[in-house]
Amino acid sequence: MSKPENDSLFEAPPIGEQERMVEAILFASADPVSVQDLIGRMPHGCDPAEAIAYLRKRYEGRGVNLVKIDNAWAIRTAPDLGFLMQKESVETRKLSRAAIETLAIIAYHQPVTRADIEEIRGVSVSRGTLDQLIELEWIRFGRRRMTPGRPVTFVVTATFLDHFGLESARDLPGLKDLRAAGLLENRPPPGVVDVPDEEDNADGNDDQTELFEE
Amino acid sequence: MSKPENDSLFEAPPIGEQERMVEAILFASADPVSVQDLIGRMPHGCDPAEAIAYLRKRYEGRGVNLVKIDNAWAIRTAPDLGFLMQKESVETRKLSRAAIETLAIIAYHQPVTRADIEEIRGVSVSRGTLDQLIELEWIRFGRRRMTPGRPVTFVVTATFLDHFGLESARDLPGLKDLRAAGLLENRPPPGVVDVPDEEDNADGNDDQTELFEE
Amino acid sequence: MQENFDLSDDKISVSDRVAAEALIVDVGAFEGPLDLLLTLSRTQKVDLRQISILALARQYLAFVEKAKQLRLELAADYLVMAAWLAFLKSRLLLPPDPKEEGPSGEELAAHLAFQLERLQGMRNAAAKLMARDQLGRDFFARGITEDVQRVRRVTYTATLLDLMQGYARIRTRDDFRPFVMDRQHVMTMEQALERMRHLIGFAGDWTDISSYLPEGWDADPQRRRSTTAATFAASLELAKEGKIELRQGESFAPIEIRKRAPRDV
Repeated sequence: MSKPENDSLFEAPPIGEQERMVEAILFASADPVSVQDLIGRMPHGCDPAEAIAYLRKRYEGRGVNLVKIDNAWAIRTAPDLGFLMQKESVETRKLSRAAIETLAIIAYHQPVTRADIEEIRGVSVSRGTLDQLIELEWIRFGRRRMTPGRPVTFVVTATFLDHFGLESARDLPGLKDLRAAGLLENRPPPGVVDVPDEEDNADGNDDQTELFEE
Repeated sequence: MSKPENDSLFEAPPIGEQERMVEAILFASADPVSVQDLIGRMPHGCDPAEAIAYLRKRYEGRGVNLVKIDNAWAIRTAPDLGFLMQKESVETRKLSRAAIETLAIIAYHQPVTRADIEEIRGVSVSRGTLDQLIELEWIRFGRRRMTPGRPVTFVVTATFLDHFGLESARDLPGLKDLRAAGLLENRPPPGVVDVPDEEDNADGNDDQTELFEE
Repeated sequence: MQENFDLSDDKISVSDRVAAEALIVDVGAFEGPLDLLLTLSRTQKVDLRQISILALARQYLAFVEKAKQLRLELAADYLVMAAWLAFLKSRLLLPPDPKEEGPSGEELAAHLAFQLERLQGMRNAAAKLMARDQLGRDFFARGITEDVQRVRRVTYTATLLDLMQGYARIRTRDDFRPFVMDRQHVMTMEQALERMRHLIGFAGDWTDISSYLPEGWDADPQRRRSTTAATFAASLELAKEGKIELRQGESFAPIEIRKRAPRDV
């Protein structure tokens, strides 16, 4: 059996060793690390996903836990021990009621346009509100909606998920109930013709025309 | 039986629980923590020294270890895994203003020639700026423009879209969006048409042709 | 909703009226008419899905009426909502006119009920969200992030915000871009000066300044004017430096220059 010259000259390290590596990398970083990043940093042939599964089990019930955020992993202290951490906690800027509601609307209805937010809250969105949420890196611009005017949309970020300990936007509290109650539907006022989002129908040519008309 | 007012009303938590507490505190602290500090932060009656002994044993041979520094304790990467930490030390610097503006012009106007960029920015574009953006893999050469001299054009890459969390260059917000989000202070003088939201269509067609030729 | 249609104004209890009036003091605290309607709806003490929109419309109209009596300035959107609710009220009370176009009173009322329920739903969701354990408050990230090895690979980064602001900067600068002259048809004094410094060395005697004008610049009037002015200004500059002398026989006579002997300097 001939051995190639590159990394694969060496076998991937045993899974136990891979687990140690993932452990070291996740401990060293304050931000979530994606599986892709792990693959890039670990020796050739490693399977971080499997190592993560073991490691997650190992930290179950411990003082720190492995948590998943989007497609990335991080180690976070167990929430029940927060009372020990006053020393570590950073005073976060108090968000206004408008900002909190706007954030919730974006999270539960995303992607949403500014007009959607105003329709739901019944008031206009003040300049500073979106600005503040963008600055916190909790929301970002999503793709434009394919309706007249091509309005930009807003979506929540991985930083938002990390902050609220959510694995994905699907895990938002009460999401199912809201959906079941039909409260997340885009229901136009009676007598107004709903303009459907043509997103899926738009073919490549249209997209490009739109791109350059901007 | 009279109840004392302080914590000693409660028994000290079981040692396993104390171990969790020490683990969480050492994990979250920015500096090594002394036993004295631990006693101060944990519930009355705890014996952090004992918990540390257990915890240290638990981390033996793991990817991170409990280490004593002076008289204090910290969790540190196992010495043999230091090689995994290279990525942590990559230094990121903000892109220069010239580079950001150049990149923005390419993103909003692609495909553009160097002369186009200079025309829009009003100053010459240094070779280094374009080289830097190419090296970052944020821009690449597009096809040559069918004008005298057949100048080479620049376009943004998939890496660029990925970095900025965009699905397509069309998702770049326009000036109106920026202003609406409060991200843009200066307003154009009255009577001046808001610029990039609806760029003239004639240009759009030209650009589009070139895009399709790629 | 049918059972509510026979409610007349006096069926709203006194306590509800008092409650509604108390709201007026706080009018500034509401985030618009929808917020106020939601607050008013609480006095009905029912599930939002069973709410009587007719009763709610009356409560709101009573609120606006009271505000008027107290001479409170209500923002325009409150008055728009009042007008709309008055219209809705009439639609709900009158039997439907089959000839009438547009959505029925029930449809409009149902939509308003939906809006209220949705706003309440989002408020509940917001409260649940904020009640969650939060990073940096209830659970924590690593305190010591390690960067043991100093591999100084420099990479550059920028945010979307940087990019957009950079672009906005350029585009808004366009709006204010100062008048830029067409360089092709303009000779600057510096250019003329440069040219004359070379030529003056060969000029021993008085020479008409116009002979210093560069070739090819005299055909186009715009270029001729520019180069004449530049050459004249450059001559003055050279005279000031003591390099040349200037003379003019009379008004509108040719201006002549000659090199000044070095010993005179």
